[in-house]
Amino acid sequence: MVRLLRYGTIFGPLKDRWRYLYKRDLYKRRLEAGPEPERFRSALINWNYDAELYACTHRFGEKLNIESLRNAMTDASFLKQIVKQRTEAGLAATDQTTLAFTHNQELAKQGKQIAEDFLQKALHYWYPKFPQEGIEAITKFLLSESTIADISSGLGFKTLIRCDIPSPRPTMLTNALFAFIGSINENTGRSRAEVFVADFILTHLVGKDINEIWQVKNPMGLLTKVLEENGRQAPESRLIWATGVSSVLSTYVVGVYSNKEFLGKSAGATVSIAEEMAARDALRRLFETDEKRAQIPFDKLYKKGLLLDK
Amino acid sequence: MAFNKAQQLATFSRVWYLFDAKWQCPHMSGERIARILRGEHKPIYYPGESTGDCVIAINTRHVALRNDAWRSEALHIKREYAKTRYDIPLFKLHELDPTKVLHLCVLSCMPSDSIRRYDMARLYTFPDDAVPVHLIKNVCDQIRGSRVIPKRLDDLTPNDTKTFPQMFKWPKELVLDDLDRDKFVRVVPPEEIPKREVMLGQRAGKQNYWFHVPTSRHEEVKIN
Amino acid sequence: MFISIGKAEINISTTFNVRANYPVRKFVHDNVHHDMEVQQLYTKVNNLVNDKFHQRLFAVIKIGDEQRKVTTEDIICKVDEFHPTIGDRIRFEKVLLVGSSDFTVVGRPILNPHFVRVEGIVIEKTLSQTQMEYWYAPRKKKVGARNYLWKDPLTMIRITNIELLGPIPGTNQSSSR
Amino acid sequence: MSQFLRRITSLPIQSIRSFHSFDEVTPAKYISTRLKNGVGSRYVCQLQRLTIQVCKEFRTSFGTRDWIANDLIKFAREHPYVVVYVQPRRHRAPNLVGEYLAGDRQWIPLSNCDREKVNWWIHSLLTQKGDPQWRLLKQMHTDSPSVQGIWTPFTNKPIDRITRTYPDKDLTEMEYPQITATQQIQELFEQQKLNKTS
Repeated sequence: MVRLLRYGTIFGPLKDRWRYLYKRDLYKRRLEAGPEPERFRSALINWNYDAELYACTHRFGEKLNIESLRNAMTDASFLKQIVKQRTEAGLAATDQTTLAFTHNQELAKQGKQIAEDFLQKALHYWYPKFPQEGIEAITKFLLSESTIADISSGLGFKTLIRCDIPSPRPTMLTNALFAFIGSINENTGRSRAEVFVADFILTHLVGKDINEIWQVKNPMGLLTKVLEENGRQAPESRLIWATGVSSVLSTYVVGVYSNKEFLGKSAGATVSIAEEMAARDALRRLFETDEKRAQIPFDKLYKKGLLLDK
Repeated sequence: MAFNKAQQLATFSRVWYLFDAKWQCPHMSGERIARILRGEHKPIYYPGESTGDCVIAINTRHVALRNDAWRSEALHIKREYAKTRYDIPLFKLHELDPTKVLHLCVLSCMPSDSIRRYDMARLYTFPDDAVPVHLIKNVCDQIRGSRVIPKRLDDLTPNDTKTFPQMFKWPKELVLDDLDRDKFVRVVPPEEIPKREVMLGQRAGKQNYWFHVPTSRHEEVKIN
Repeated sequence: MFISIGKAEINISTTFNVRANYPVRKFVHDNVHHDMEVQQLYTKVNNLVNDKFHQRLFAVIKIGDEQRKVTTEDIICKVDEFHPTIGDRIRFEKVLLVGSSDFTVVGRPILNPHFVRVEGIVIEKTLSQTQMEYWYAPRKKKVGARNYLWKDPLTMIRITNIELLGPIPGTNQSSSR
Repeated sequence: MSQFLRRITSLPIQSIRSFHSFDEVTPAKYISTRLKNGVGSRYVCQLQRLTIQVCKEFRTSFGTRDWIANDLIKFAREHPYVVVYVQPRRHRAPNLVGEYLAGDRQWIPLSNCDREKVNWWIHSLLTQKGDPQWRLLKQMHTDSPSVQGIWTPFTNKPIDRITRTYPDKDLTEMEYPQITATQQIQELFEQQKLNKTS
């Protein structure tokens, strides 16, 4: 099979000169004009907001009525925009008719409160030995704006939220998700809302390590404090292994013991790093949050009936 | 530092071994050292990756070879140019460089691919116990020998020979060798010792000892 | 059956280690079933089994004649045809091995379904990348070379649950006797 | 609808030139899901919107027209979580655009596909995550790779190594020395003595 050698460009093999020049010109114009301005998804033809909301109610298996979902999805900036448009259109502020829908601030507050309580309860139930500051740090991380913004954009709220700019800002995304939780709470009840939080916010911890989310500044100090509370002696660190001490790839394995009982060990490039990591490992084993810990039973939290009574 | 980083450091750490080659067979210990240098003793071994460990071999001067391997085995260096074809017997090589014998054994046990050079660079051989301090500090484990260290005859105490059980009785009329050979020793005058004629050409590499060293075939070495 | 506790391995079916040409110390002497020490082992392992909260279990599963080591919350990919669609929950029958950080139970060849339950849910069914196979037959006039393109259907399954439903089979009878 | 085996796929624009056959160089990814899908108690279908552009007259969209006439209602009722838009475009080729929750879009031309194949493509969009056609670097994905602890060179080593000073005397012998001939003879001798005395 003889293949002709032809000139080629990113547009494919060069067949006609005029076509190549035409395409090159188009390409240059495009670069001058710059990227297309961002547009609202609702500006396109194939867009029907009611159908989208209807689908959204069915997507997560929550039975919501469309109106509450519409409220959850409208942002304060959207209302401001409407009022501004009306004043420009000459309507006085007084006789502007009240809108059928309201913005989602209150629902967001409700939702955030529900999520916070539930997360504290769930984490405290599954990691009883974990200190309170750690649980607060984890809930703060889970309810932080960036995490919640990722979650809500992953749930498809990016196009559903009604706001003044095409792509909603993280604050709008977080308000929308919390408002969604609030609307679930209104429609079907708190337990259903908590199951939603468990399924989408708590599962964010799946790939993450609890002990790294809660950054402990001085692990050895915390370890001594914890051991005193348990009535054990202060921790001592011993060198268990040292290979290649004078070489570049040096490895020290340091173990932490209290009264000759093993607490934890870890490796490090230098003795100080190894000791610090050993202290963290000891903390991890004391709080029982290391790898061999079972995973959080996201769907069985209620079946175990442990959260209801609290 | 994250837990998984500490775990990775521990898993891929380079362990330093010490090997006491006194009385050990270089071939058998060479296999073990080659395996450790390549890292095949680790479950995380992967041919592309260099997961090998470092080995410090000491006392290579006191390596033990089987039978008359010192005399009969030789290091064959074949080069295309003339006069560089050498057959150095191991005892001569040992005089030149006491660490070379073990080094060559490990080299032969390694598969001859491109990373062999780098794996061999992780082998440190020392003729005696004298090891630099910064190397002996790195050591964290020791490779065990591959053979039972025999007891030399002159180490035997008379008590051992007495307590050793008598297997059978010598017949009465047996005569042990009672010939006193020192009487028949004759000091060879220097002029009688055959001089080494300088031979060029094909024999040059082979003819450098006054006794015949059949490197290829196994023959009795005639020492006069 | 072979139960290994941490470092000490109890080889119930004692076999002489053929490979080692030196006398291997027997870990467990022959009439082992009713010995007191092994009873404690059985009870200890069964207690570990009941303690569901703190033990992350892992299992070795055979799916589409491939064996996979799975824990909960991890995703395995089955290559060829797989009937269940997205959202279907599956229970894996061929479980070869179950274990946690303290014990490992090895089935010969598979474990009793009443003892172990491994469940998963189908997350995604996609097509793999376009794979090409090049075929060349010399001295053929019409078609000497052929490119054969295809895409395999892939199924992603997330393991949702690994549970031990009862004490280890074979250990409770001997303790009750 | 179950996805039966489709090994030979006549991809609409599958020309050899566009196919990149060097395995190492093709773009590859690890397995991942959106938002830990499937971990909690529910599974969220990732397809949000489905737009079908069809021409009422042209022969190329005959399959698409059949599908819309016969299967569209059943499909919409079965999957209420997917919004389906049908766009009649005069004298244009039929297309299928799937928009996913995370914002990805997938475009599949349906020209000359019959009703069964259109149905197959729609269900392949339905069950996808949004970005197919990646080479998988690994066939599985785990967040907790090891439960019993990852091997380190120190796991199976006795702990007293750090206390020893090297070169160590008792570490030079063989671990399981074979019984030499002299030891066997001495053992036989002791046994003989024992038998004689007992």
